[in-house]
Order: sequence, then C-alpha cells, then structure tokens
Amino acid sequence: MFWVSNLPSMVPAVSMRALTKRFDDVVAVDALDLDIADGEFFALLGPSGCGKTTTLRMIAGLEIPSAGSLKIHGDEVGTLPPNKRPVNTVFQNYALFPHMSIADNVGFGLRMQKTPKADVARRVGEAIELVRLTGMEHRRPNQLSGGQQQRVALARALVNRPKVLLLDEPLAALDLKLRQGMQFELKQLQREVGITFVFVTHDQEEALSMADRIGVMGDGELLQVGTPEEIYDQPVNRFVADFIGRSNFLPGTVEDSSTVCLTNGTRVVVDHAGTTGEAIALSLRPERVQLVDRGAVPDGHASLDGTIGAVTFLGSGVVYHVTLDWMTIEVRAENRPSVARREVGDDVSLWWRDDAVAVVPA
Amino acid sequence: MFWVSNLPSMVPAVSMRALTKRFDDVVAVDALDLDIADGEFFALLGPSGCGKTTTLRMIAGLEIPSAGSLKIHGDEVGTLPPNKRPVNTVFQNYALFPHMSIADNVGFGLRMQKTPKADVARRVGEAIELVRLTGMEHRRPNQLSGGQQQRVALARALVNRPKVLLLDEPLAALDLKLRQGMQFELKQLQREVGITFVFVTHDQEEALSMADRIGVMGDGELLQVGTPEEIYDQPVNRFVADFIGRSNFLPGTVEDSSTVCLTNGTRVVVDHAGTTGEAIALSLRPERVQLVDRGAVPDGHASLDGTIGAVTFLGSGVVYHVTLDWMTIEVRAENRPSVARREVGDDVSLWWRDDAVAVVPA
Amino acid sequence: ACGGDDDEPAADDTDDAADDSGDGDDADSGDDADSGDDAAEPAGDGPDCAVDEVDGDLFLYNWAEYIDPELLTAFEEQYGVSVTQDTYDSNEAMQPIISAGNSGYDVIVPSDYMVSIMISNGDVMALNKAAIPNYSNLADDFESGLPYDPEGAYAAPYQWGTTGLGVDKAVTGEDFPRSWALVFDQATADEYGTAGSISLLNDPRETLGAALKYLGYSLNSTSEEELNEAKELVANAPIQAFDSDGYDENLATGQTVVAHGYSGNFFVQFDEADDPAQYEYFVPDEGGTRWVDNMAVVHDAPHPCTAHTFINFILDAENGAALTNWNYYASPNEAAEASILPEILEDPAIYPDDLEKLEFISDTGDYEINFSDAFIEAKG
Amino acid sequence: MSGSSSAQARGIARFGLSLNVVVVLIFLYAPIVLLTIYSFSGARNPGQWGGFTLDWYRALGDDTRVQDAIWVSIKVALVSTVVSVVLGTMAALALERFTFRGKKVFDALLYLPIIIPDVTMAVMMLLFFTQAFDLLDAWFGLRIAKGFATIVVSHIAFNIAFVSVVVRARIAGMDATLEQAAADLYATRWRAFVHVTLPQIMPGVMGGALLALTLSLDDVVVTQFVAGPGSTTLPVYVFSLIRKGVTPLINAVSVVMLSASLVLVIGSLFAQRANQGRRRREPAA
Amino acid sequence: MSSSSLDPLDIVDPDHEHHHVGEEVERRLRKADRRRGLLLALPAYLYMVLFFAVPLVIVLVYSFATRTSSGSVALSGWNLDSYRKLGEPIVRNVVFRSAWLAAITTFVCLVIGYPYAYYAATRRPLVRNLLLVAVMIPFWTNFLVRNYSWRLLLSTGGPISSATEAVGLGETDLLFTRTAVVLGLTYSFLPFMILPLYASIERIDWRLVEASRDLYSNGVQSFLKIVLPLSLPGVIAGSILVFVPSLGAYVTPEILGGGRETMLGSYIVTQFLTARNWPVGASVSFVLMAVMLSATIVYFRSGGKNL
Ligand SMILES: Nc1ncnc2c1ncn2[C@@H]1O[C@H](COP(=O)(O)OP(=O)(O)OP(=O)(O)O)[C@@H](O)[C@H]1O
Ligand SMILES: Nc1ncnc2c1ncn2[C@@H]1O[C@H](COP(=O)(O)OP(=O)(O)OP(=O)(O)O)[C@@H](O)[C@H]1O
Ligand SMILES: NCCCCNCCCN
Ligand SMILES: [Mg+2]
Ligand SMILES: [Mg+2]
Repeated sequence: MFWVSNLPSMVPAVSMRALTKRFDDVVAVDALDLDIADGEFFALLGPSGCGKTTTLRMIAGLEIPSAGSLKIHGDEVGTLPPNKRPVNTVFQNYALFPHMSIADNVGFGLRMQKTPKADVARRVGEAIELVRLTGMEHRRPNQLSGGQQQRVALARALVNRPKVLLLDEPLAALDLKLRQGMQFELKQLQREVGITFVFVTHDQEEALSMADRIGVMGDGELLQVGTPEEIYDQPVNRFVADFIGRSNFLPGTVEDSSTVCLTNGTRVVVDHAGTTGEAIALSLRPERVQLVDRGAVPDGHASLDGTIGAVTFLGSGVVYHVTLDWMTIEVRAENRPSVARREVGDDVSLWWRDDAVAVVPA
Repeated sequence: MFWVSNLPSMVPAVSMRALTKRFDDVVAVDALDLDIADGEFFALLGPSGCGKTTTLRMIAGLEIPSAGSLKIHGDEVGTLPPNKRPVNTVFQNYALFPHMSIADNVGFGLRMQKTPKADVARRVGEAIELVRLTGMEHRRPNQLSGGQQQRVALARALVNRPKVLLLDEPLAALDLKLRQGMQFELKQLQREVGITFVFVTHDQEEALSMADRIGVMGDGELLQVGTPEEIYDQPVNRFVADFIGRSNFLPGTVEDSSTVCLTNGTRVVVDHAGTTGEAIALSLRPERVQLVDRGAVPDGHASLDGTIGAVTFLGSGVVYHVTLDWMTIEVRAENRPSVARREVGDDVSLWWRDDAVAVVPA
Repeated sequence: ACGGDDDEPAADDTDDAADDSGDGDDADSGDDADSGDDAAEPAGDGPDCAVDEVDGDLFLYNWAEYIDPELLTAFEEQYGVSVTQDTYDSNEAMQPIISAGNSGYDVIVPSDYMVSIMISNGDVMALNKAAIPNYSNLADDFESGLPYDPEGAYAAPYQWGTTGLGVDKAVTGEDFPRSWALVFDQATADEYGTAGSISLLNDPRETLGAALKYLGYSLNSTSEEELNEAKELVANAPIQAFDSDGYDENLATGQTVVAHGYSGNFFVQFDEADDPAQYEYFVPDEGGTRWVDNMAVVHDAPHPCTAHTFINFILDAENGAALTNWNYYASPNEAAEASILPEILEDPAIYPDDLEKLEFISDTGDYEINFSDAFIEAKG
Repeated sequence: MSGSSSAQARGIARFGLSLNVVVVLIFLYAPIVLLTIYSFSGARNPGQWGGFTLDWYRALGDDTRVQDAIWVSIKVALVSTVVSVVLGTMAALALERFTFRGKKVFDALLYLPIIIPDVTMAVMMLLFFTQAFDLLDAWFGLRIAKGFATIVVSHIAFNIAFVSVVVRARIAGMDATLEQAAADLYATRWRAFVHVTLPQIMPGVMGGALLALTLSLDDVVVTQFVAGPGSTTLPVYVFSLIRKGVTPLINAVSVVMLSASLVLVIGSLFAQRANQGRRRREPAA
Repeated sequence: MSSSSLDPLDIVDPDHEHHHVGEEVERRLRKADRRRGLLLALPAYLYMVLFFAVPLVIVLVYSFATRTSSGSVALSGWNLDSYRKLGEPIVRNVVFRSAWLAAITTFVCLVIGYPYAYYAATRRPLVRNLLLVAVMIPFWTNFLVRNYSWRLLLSTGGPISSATEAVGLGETDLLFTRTAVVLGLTYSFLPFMILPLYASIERIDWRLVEASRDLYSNGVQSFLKIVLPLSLPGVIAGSILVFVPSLGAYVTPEILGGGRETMLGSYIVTQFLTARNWPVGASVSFVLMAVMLSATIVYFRSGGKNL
C-alpha cells in the first residue's frame, strides 16, 4: 500500500459545531453539530436540497460558513481556501479535466503541491493501478466509460493522501448494475486505505450497505446520526423512517407505556410507547409484517384483517398492497418457492412481532 | 376518463419481424421478432448500448429500419414519418419545449393535428388533471421539479390518445425516492387508460415491478421474452440471470437428466439438467439460498459448507458473502427480528430447494 | 501665358496616352469595347447635341463640397431636369467605378493626370464643342494647350489650384524660407521648429514630386536615379505623418506646424481660425504642383446632351464666378473674373503670380508602379 | 448563475477584473463622449470648441443630402439584414443538421466573406455587376443600373456569412431531441421548425441580425464601388467628405443614430426583463 | 422567414406507398434527407456562388493578367508576374510589418478582452447582457467619426495629452505613432474578440475550477491550468476575427498612424487604386485569403464553432 494508514486517534477527522450556511434568505445548513471519527466511512443522506452538498462544500473549503466552527483533525479551517486543506473531493459528475490525459488528471494535485517529478510519476502509477486502470493513462476522460471515469476521479483524489475524502454522490450517474459493482469496490478501497470518507448520497440502500455511520439530513438540519441498523430499526421520526427504506405508518394513541391503540381500535403491545394520550404512529417495515391466511395469526399478537389489493413482483421479493378498511399496508415477502404467492383479492391477516415496530411522533 | 379504452383485439399493438437497424458497420438491432399485445405494459431491458433506444425510435418513426417489417395495429409503418404514426414518446430527458408553458407543451400535439381550440383546451385540462398538475398550466418547464417535468412529458404524450405510448427511461433522471413513487403512478395510469406502454429501462427492479412482460436485450438481440416471474425464475442463460437480479452461478456438469455434478464434486438434483456431459451452471438466487449453522441442513438436500466472509446490511435484508473453498456465494436474508444475524467468520452450511435453481449454459 | 509652355515630358505623355488608347480598348474587359471605341474616335465629334439640349436628368459625380448646391438648383430650374450629385474623395476611387462601365453618371470631375488616364482608357467621351459655346469663356491657356488634353477635346477645366505648404507662423516666425527645405532638410526643419511636426500628402506623385522639385528635377521625372534620390529624401525627412485627409485641421489644431496640401483646403481652414494671419500658404520657391480639375462626360453617360448643357452652364461667366466665390479655388473661367470677389482674385495664394515654377502631374504609364513602390518604401 | 463562489475571483483578482471592465468601458466610450460633445460645438472644425450650439442638429434637419443618405443606409441595412438572416439561418441549419453534396465547399465559401479584404470584395463586385449588366444587355436587351439593389445584393453576400457563423454556434448547442419530440407530436417538419427550432435558435438569429445590421450600416468601400447614382449611403457620403473636412454635422448624425439604436436596444432589454419578471411572478402553487 | 423556402421539405416526405422496409428504402430516404439538406442550403448556396464565388473568380482571373501602361488590365498574355511580385522585399516588408501590428493588436485585444469577457460571463444574466450590449453600442456610430474622435483624443493638446500633463507625466504625443495604430485597431475589433471569448468562457463547467482548487491550485493556477485551456476555442476564434481584419485595415492606420506604416490592407488598396495594378492587388488578396482560409478551416473543422 502506498500510503501510511492514519493512526487511530481521539481527535475527530471532522468536527462541526453550530455550522451554518445561509444563501441570502435560504438557510442551506442550519447549525450542524457533528463529529466524524478518523477512518470512518460516514454517509450523509437526505432528500434533494436538504443541504448535503453545501455541508460537503464547506468541509472542502468551496463554501465559506456563515457561522459556527469547522475543524479538520483539530485545526479550525473555517476560512482556509480549498487548496490549503488536507481534504479532497470526488465530485458528483467527476469534474475530470477534459483537456488532460488520465495520468495528468491524477497527477494534478501532486504537481500543484510541487511534488518532485519522479514521485509524481510513481504515485500516479500506483493510484492508477489501485483503481485498476493501468494501460489507460494516456486516454482522455471522454474516452472512458462512466465507471472508469468514476475510478479516475477516485484516484485523482486518493493520490494526494488526504486526511478526509469527500464524495458527493459519486455513483449517481452510473447505471444500477455498475453502481452496485462500484459500491462494493469503494467500500473495499476505503478499508484498504483507511482514509476517512464522507459520502453524500440520496440512495438509502447505498448508504445502508456502505457506511459505518449515517447522518440523515432534512431541511438543513441533522435529524439522526447512527449506524445503519440504528437508523433503520430505530428511526427517530416518521421522516427518517420513511426516507430510509419503506415503512407503513399506523396512526394511534399511546394508552400506556407499552400499549398503543391504533385508529381502528386495535391494541398493540410495543416496547416504549411514550407519554400516555400522545398521538403517535407505529412505523412498521414491509418485510417485518407477516402475511397469513385470514385468521391464522398466532395467539398473543395484534392482527389486522385485509384484502390483497395489488401485487408487485420485485425479483428477490414480492410486495403485497394489503387493503384494510382504514389504510393500505405494504407487505414484502421473499420470493422463494417455499413461500406461497397470494393473488389480488385474497383475504389475509397481518401480524408482527412486538419488537418489529418503532414508535414515532405522529 | 377522457379516452376510449382500446377494445381487446387479437391484432398485436406492435409487431416486429426480423426488424433490423444497422448504423454503418454497427448492427444496433439485429432481426428482432416481437409482438406486443394491445393494452400490454411491455418493458425492454438490457445493458447500455444493447439497442433499446434504437428499437423504440424505429417504432416512433425517428429511425428508419434497415430491414424487416414493423406493424402498428396491423398496419405496416416502416417508413411512415413520426408525425403520421398513432404513437407518442416520453423522452428520457423529457424534451419539454422550454419556451412554452406547461399547457402549451401538453396541447402541442393536438394543435399540430388541428384539433378545434375548445377541444384542445378541454383535453389539455383533463390531461393536466390526470397527472395532478392542475394550477401549474402557466409555468415554464424550468420552473418545475424533475418529477413534475416527468409528469408533463407524460401528459403531453397521453393527451393525444396514442395507440402505443413509448417511454425511454422516463424515470432515469429522478432520484430513488421519487422514482419509486412515479413507478407506482405510471403503472396505475397505464391501467386506467389501457394504452399499450412500451417502456425502456436498464433498471431491472423497475422492469420487474411494472411490466406485464419483459423483453431482455443484449447486443441488439432479444434474448428472452416473458413475464417478470418467468424471466426471474427461469432465465434462459447466464446473461439474463445475472442481468435480472443478482445470481450465484455454480459451475458443473450434467450427470443425467436430473443430476448435476458441481465442480467441487457435490451432486445436486435439479428439474431439467440437460444433455449428459454438458458443462452447465446452476443459477441460484441469493434469497433462495438457506443459511444454517454448519451441518444443520435438512436431509435429502445437497449442501455446501463455508464461512461468512462479509456482511452487507441493506435495510430490508442482509447479504452474506459466504466463502467456500472454490467460490463465493451471496446469500440474502430478510432483516427480521426473528432471523438471527450472522457475523463474519461464522461457519455455516448452505442448502436450497431443488426447484430453487435454474440450469443455464455454462 | 504659362500653361501652354509646359515641360516636355508632359507633352510626350499625352502622345503616349493617345497611342495607348488602342491597347486600352483591348484591355477593357470585352463589353466595354463599344464605348471605348466611341471615346477613341478623333476628338471633335462628340454626341450630336444642340446647345442647351437636355436628354434627361443629370447625374453628377463630383468631389465633396465642390459646388454650391444653389448652383445645382439653378441648373435644375433653368433646364427643367433634376440633378443627382454623388461625391467622392479621390480620383483613384472614382476612376475604376467609371471605367468599369454602367456607372450611371453623366459628368465627372477628374484631375489633370486622371483625365489623361481616362482618355487613354476610353473612360470619357469626346466633347461636342459645338454644344458648349461657353468653352470660349475659358482663359486661353485653359482653352487649349493643357498637357493632358491639349485640344480640350475631352475635358473642360472646372477649377484649378496648387499644392504647396501651409505653415503655422506662431512656431516658425514670419521669417522662414519659403522652401521645401522646411520639410526635407533636417537643419532647416530644426531651425524653424518644424522637425517632427510635418505632414505630407499621402500620395506618391504629390510627395515624391515635391521631393523631386526640391532636388531640382521635374516631378514627372522617369529617371530611376532621380526617383531613388527623392525616395531617400522622403524616407529621411523629419516627418510626422502622411496625411491627405486632415492635414488642414491638424495644422489648425497645432498637431503639425507644416502641412503639405491643396490650396483651397487651407484657405477654408485659415478662415475659421481665431487669427487667420497666424497661418500662411505658399508654393515653395523650388516649385510645386499645379492641378486642374475638369468636367468630363462619362463614356457611357446615359444623358450626354444634358451633360454638355451642364458643362456649358458651369462655364457661364456668372456661374463660374459663383463657383469660385463658394469654394475658394481659382477659376479657369476668364469671363467670370469680373464677378469673382476681389479678395479672392487678389490673393496670390489662390491666384499665384509666378506660374513658371508650377508643373502638372502627368500619367507616366508603367512607371506609375515605380512611384507607388518607391513611396511605400519611403514611408517605411 | 454560472460562476460559483470559488470560480468568482477574490481579492486582488476581483479588483483587477472590475478595474479592467471600467478601463475597457472608458476606452470604448471616450471617443463616443467626445464626438457627442463636439456635435454641440460652434466651430466648423471638429477639433475646436466653438461654443455650445444646436446649429448642427438644425443643419441636419435642413440637409436633405444627409437625410437621403441616412434613409438609404437604413433601407439597405434593413433589407440586407432580413434577407441575410433568412438565408444565413437556412444555411446554418443545413450545415449543422444535414449532410449533402458540396457541403464542404459551401462551408468554405461561407468563411470567405469574413476574411476577404474589403477593397478586394469591392473591386470584384464592381467588375461582376458591370460585366453581368453588359451580358444581360447583350443577351436580353435588359438595361440595369447599379444602385440600391446592387448595394443590397453585395451586403447580403457578406452578411450571410456572419449570420450563419453566429446561428451555427447556437444550433450546435441546441438539444436535437426537441425537434424529434415535435415530430413525434404530429408536427410536420415545417411546423416543427416554426414552433420549436426557431424559438430555440432565436437568440442566435437575433445576434446574427445585430451583427449584420452593424456591418451593413458601417460598410464604406464595398458600397462605394457598387452604389449607383443617388444611392449613396451615409458612410460613403461621410467618407467622401474626408478631404474637405468632416464637420460636426456628422457628429450630430452619429449622435442621433446612436440615440435611436440605444433606445431600441435598451428598450428591448427591459422588455425582455419585464417579460421574465412576469413569468417569475406567476402563481407558484 | 419565408415559408415557401422550406415548404418543399414536406413534399419529399415518404408517401404511404413506401411501406416495405429495407436497405434500399433506407438509402432512398437518406438520399431524400440529403436532398432536403441541399434544398435548405440551396438559396444561400446559389446566392454565394452567384454573388460571391463568381465575382471572386473574375478577380482570380485578373490576378494572372497584365497591367497595361494606362493602368487597366490586359486580359491576355497570362502570367504569374503578380505572384512573383509577392516575393519582392517591398511586399515582404509590408507583410511582416502588418503581421506584426496585427499580432500586437490581437494580443492587446486578448489581454483586455479576456478579463472583460470573463467578468461578463460570471455575472448574472441582466448584467451580462448589459456588458455585452455595451461593447456593441459604440459601433452604432459612424466608423470614420469614431476614428476622427480618436484623432482628437490623441492629438497634441488633446484630452489625453492634457490629462497626462495635468498629472505631471508631461505631454503624450500619441497621434501618428504605431501606438495610435494599435490603439485604433484594438478599438475597431475589440468586440470581435470579446464576443467569442464570452461564448466559450460562459460555457465552462465551473465545477472543474472547483475541482482544481480542491486539488491544491491557487486562483492563478486554476486559471492557467483549467479556465484558459478550456476557453482556447474562444481565444482562437477571437484571434482570427481580430487578426484577419487588422491585416486588412487601411483607414485606421492612415487616420491615426499618419500613413507611415503601410499595412497589407493599405498595400492592397494602393495596388487597386493608386497604382492601378489590379493583378497585384488581386494576387495579394488571394494569397492572404488562402492562408487565412486554411487556418480558419483547420480551426473551425477541428470543433470550434464560436462567435
Ligand atoms: N449558491 C447558492 N445560492 C443560493 N442558494 C443555494 C446555493 N447553493 C445551494 N443553495 C440552496 O441551499 C439548499 C441546499 O442545497 P444543497 O445543494 O446543499 O442540497 P443537496 O442536499 O446537496 O441537494 P441535492 O440532493 O439536490 O444535491 C437548497 O435550497 C439550495 O437551493
Ligand atoms: N445514430 C447512430 N449512429 C451510429 N451508431 C449508433 C447510432 N445510434 C445508436 N448507435 C449504436 O447502436 C447501438 C445501440 O444503441 P442504443 O442507443 O439503441 O442503445 P441503448 O440500449 O438505448 O443504450 P442506453 O441504455 O445506453 O441508452 C450502440 O452501439 C450505439 O453506439
Ligand atoms: N472582411 C471584409 C468583409 C466585408 C464586410 N465589410 C464590412 C465592413 C465594415 N466596416
Ligand atoms: Mg447535492
Ligand atoms: Mg437508450
């Protein structure tokens, strides 16, 4: 490996305190507090316009914060120009220099840092090898496929051995099949080089499968930070639950600390219901709902009766839209020969394990 | 509903015979034979450059076939210019007219057909209502979000009540969340209006969840046509199996009509193995592999022993990369509290039901 | 008394020109041949026009600001035709337009050397003198014996003048040599403060001609050595600019101290100055150029009779006087002198006493190229 | 907005850029300001200040020769602009959107008017017209004279080239699928052109028209050679004055034409802006 | 836009009869498309052939003819004399001098035009349009008057001279100098530099600049390594559009330069008018055009389409 792995340290790689960015009257990023640990693969996730790119650009130095503090490895960098930060970026559209060869693209940062010529050549060669593009050094970016361009962008950033690598939707322009391949590679690479990755995406599955921790943003604010499992299984609110994966929201009222009364009157036992009388919703993931013949619900579980309204085949699974009197619930079943397929119109019952739901504010 | 539903008929909506398109020395579409039924939602799927767009463009009349026959509702249309075909297209980038209001965009086709003014106004209003954009008639395309633009493009095509609607990756530019929403809407809409949809995508899950039938293309040729389930469960070859969903390919040799001997010597019972002695591969979907503690395989099933090499959390599921001596197998498990999570390094055994595999040429 | 006794070379040239006229026809792109033939006819029988006959409106192609518009109005009223005048800024721009044919003009006003070029090219038509009785109003030396058209067969003199130097006496003082040395001699130029503040005409014949004159040669010299000498002189003179367009203004604004140019322009300019006495125009003692602008009828004039009538009209005594009283150039029209303002008539700068030292520029044929090349080289 | 925060120059560079803009604007307008001032000068010599006067504007009102020349100029400019915009736009479309025999020759032919020296073009047009007229006379007995038409024809000959270069740049940047979308929506080629292509390339067409207008209004040499009696344009008239002295009358003419075009240009800019503003204010449900 | 000029396109649309598909039909349709292209080009094509190419051929023929002693052209005895003349020192001097002056002019236009175009291209749309129109407006006045105005500005005792004197720099005697010529040419052709530059700078993807900043370039390096190379098409287009007419200029060098620097344009005018030597005027023009056309075609065909 051609870089020295960062030694584990207690100082966060990136540390933001009340970091804020205003554009005229728009608050793009609103008082963010966040520490990203050294060597971590951190994903920023959120809908379009929520401030992900702006956050990344502040870390990169491409945008000056309006307020707050921003430290990289302990040093305040708030107004340092981008060329003076130990940070590199992989841009969404790659931003490869169209008038330079692949080798020149990759070596650009080193040359700008006045690295000795021989070193540049060697390190460029190593970086190009790392992303498996050896032999293409002399091509121009427009002579490469999307996936190859993506790798050049990666090599161009990594070759500088940044303390933090920022990636703004690096895979968004690739088609699904290629994207899946690159996700895997990127994750591998991050493990190998041990550099802190801050990764922006709006594809939840991408974030879930790649990140050590995820920060979910909405409207300039950080809504939840946690491991993929925490975020998926214990979303703090409806927005997070819905944005990360699909979810059914069953409205109800808290009866006591472990019981919720759904709108249709069904009583449901949950782990932590909240304050009595509070209007809440149960977040229930489609794959956690059990679909059985009408009435075949095991004892001791709340159950809902309904009819199959629509069936969507997804390949690895099937989604049933089950119509209840008062709402429609999505149920995901594995596509296995052992699992019986239901038809539209079938009468069914739904049930779930008590620990399968999360209570979120209504 | 403002259009007359097409009466069911035996005449296919689109019928291609040996339809071929050559660009100089590139054969973009190679002797396609395909009938698309009236009212069907047909998806064309395949990797980049396989000829999907070219096929669609021939149907639309934007490309003249080099050879073969192309009929729409029984009429040969091979060289008819696009403006004389009862077909409309939703372009990938929408191709909305930037200098016209939404209403003018939607009414364009009707005006070109010299529809009386009052009719134009009424039908444009209905179409805009159909795609839920009422109130935005007077905006310009650049004042709409991606999803809204997509709906305008749809309305602009549908308002003409075409016999066939062509959609070239209409959702590719939308972000995942929005795309999922639009998939559902589009499918609904197609059911409502009963128009034949020919839909191009390279997103398999999109094709699987939306289409009545799917045609998988590769290199200008049609490799397989069938319902989503047929394509997913009985792929005709490795390419189709891999392209539609993920799959593990276990190499082996046919021993007799119902037995395959895998490379590692394991004997596996299958439904239709093929010719004795033939080198084949077993296509085994990750979600059909059962992951159990080492040795806990039910009797009567072939089993493979391995170790968990990597775990990828996907939200609704978890993918285990199981390392065997001779290959790695992906296994997908549901993410449910009832299913125990495995850790990297766990020793496990794999098994599957006999009908879970498909035999494909090696 | 002076014009007829012109130098030999000029006379020779006229002969050359006459000889060349045949070539000129061949040379003319085929279709001009007919009109060329007309022009090549022996002088004297122009178009069959009666005195005061008009055969249509008049189309006049003239130098800018060269005629009192009221004179044109008078012609229109007198003969019931309308006059369309377009203007040009140089003989050289006018000639190809006329020469090409189909120009649509009836009367043009070429300068002396251009008249001979145009005669040999067949660009102008022989005059029917019978239709121009006022031709006899011309002074004797203008009526005949002009080197470029000795018989007066093609052209009727319009105005004449000289080329010389205008000087800003505020710089030079009153007491400076009236000599080309002011321009060509470094020491003299330094002495009178003209060095680096001189403008010469941007015209090979005029400027090299001035140098030739200073050197004591004819300005129509076709000697290579003499031309070379003149070229060197111009090349080494302390000149600020070669300027045919704004030399008078530049003198008046102090940009230059000495300017080479045409007499009439200076007078108009000096008149405008706060103190006209600050400036002086003179023809240097070594001699200078005398020029005559002439009216001629275009070879394919659509209205030759109106053209003759117009020439006759201008040659009228009163009209000729009006012309000079308006544009401050000397009139060749002797009969007009009675009505010319005395201050014009008595101004030696306009009507020089000593015509001996003046020379006409004549066309040198192939040698023109040497002049133009030499001038380009001299300019650097 | 094309410049992002870090693309926008900061500090000294920013100051230098702004300073350069100011310097360029002063450079461009200093002569214009001066000629405007002198249009109010009482002196006949444009270099001397002769006290404030409106005489030259009054003289302009009386001077039919100048007025005629202005009208000829304007008519020539308008006609040649309209024709060259039509022909140049068609040529641009053909070159950008089609292949056809002789395309390369056409392409090269369209660059020639941009690089030919003015006099050469003047001489060649003069020779061409006179010889063509002689031929027409000899063959058909047609007698044609140079004049307004020959000026227009010559101006079109150079303007087509300038228009097509500008329009081509615009077409090259245009999304071709828009035309396909129009065809798909039952538009014939012609209607697709009118309703979709033309509005899209309009900025290029307008730019080309502006350039053609400027070139035509400013041309001297070609015009002088191909003009006929009575069809003098303003620049040719002004040029012929060059030896006798250009009076402030011509400054006054310049000021009048400048003001007129300024009103037109600024008017259209604001109309455009008001238009955009209205669009922006439309209901955003 | 005249409708008749485009209508024929629809007439050649394939009819309903041509329903059988195949290479033959494809070829025929492609041919129809080519015909359509030709039809579209035809009005301008014919126009340019009749009213430009034919006249040009006439002068081309003249360039092989001989000047008669009266200065007309003898259309006989064809020869290459006028082309031989181009090799003489006098012509070479003129060519070198004008190329040098045109190059300086081009350089000055580039140096002041580039930042202007850059500034304009990075403003919001209204400011952008105003800055571009501001470049065009002076050209709505008469070109001779503009040149005279410069003459006044530069003259001894004129505004510039007075200004420099007032600030203690002494009088500046710029009129009738080489500087004045360059100044005047720069003034005349600056818009032709700014417009294509603006077009190509405006098209630059600014994210590339950010990427370079991210890769440790300072502002100057980003400009030199990214912006400048990417705007090269505009630089070249602008340079052609300034260089070519500067070479051919003749009024400005005479009015502002005091006629002391014979430029190629003046030389050609002199040949056609003063010397009445049309064969040489024509041959110089043709060689100039041939050189420029090759340069232009090489550039424009290699992908740049700017103005
Ligand atoms: N330069 C700018 N000027 C004004 N507003 C801006 C600017 N850049 C971003 N914004 C606004 O700030 C908000 C956050 O934008 P940002 O680009 O960070 O969102 P994002 O989360 O990256 O979205 P996406 O997923 O669409 O890329 C948006 O409302 C956006 O319109
Ligand atoms: N106009 C053309 N000229 C030459 N080749 C072409 C043309 N259009 C398409 N091709 C070639 O034909 C093949 C099929 O292209 P097509 O656009 O139909 O693919 P596609 O399946 O739509 O791909 P994608 O998913 O990338 O859109 C490709 O190899 C492409 O390069
Ligand atoms: N390069 C010569 C093109 C002819 C156009 N002449 C326009 C002159 C504007 N001053
Ligand atoms: Mg973003
Ligand atoms: Mg495609």
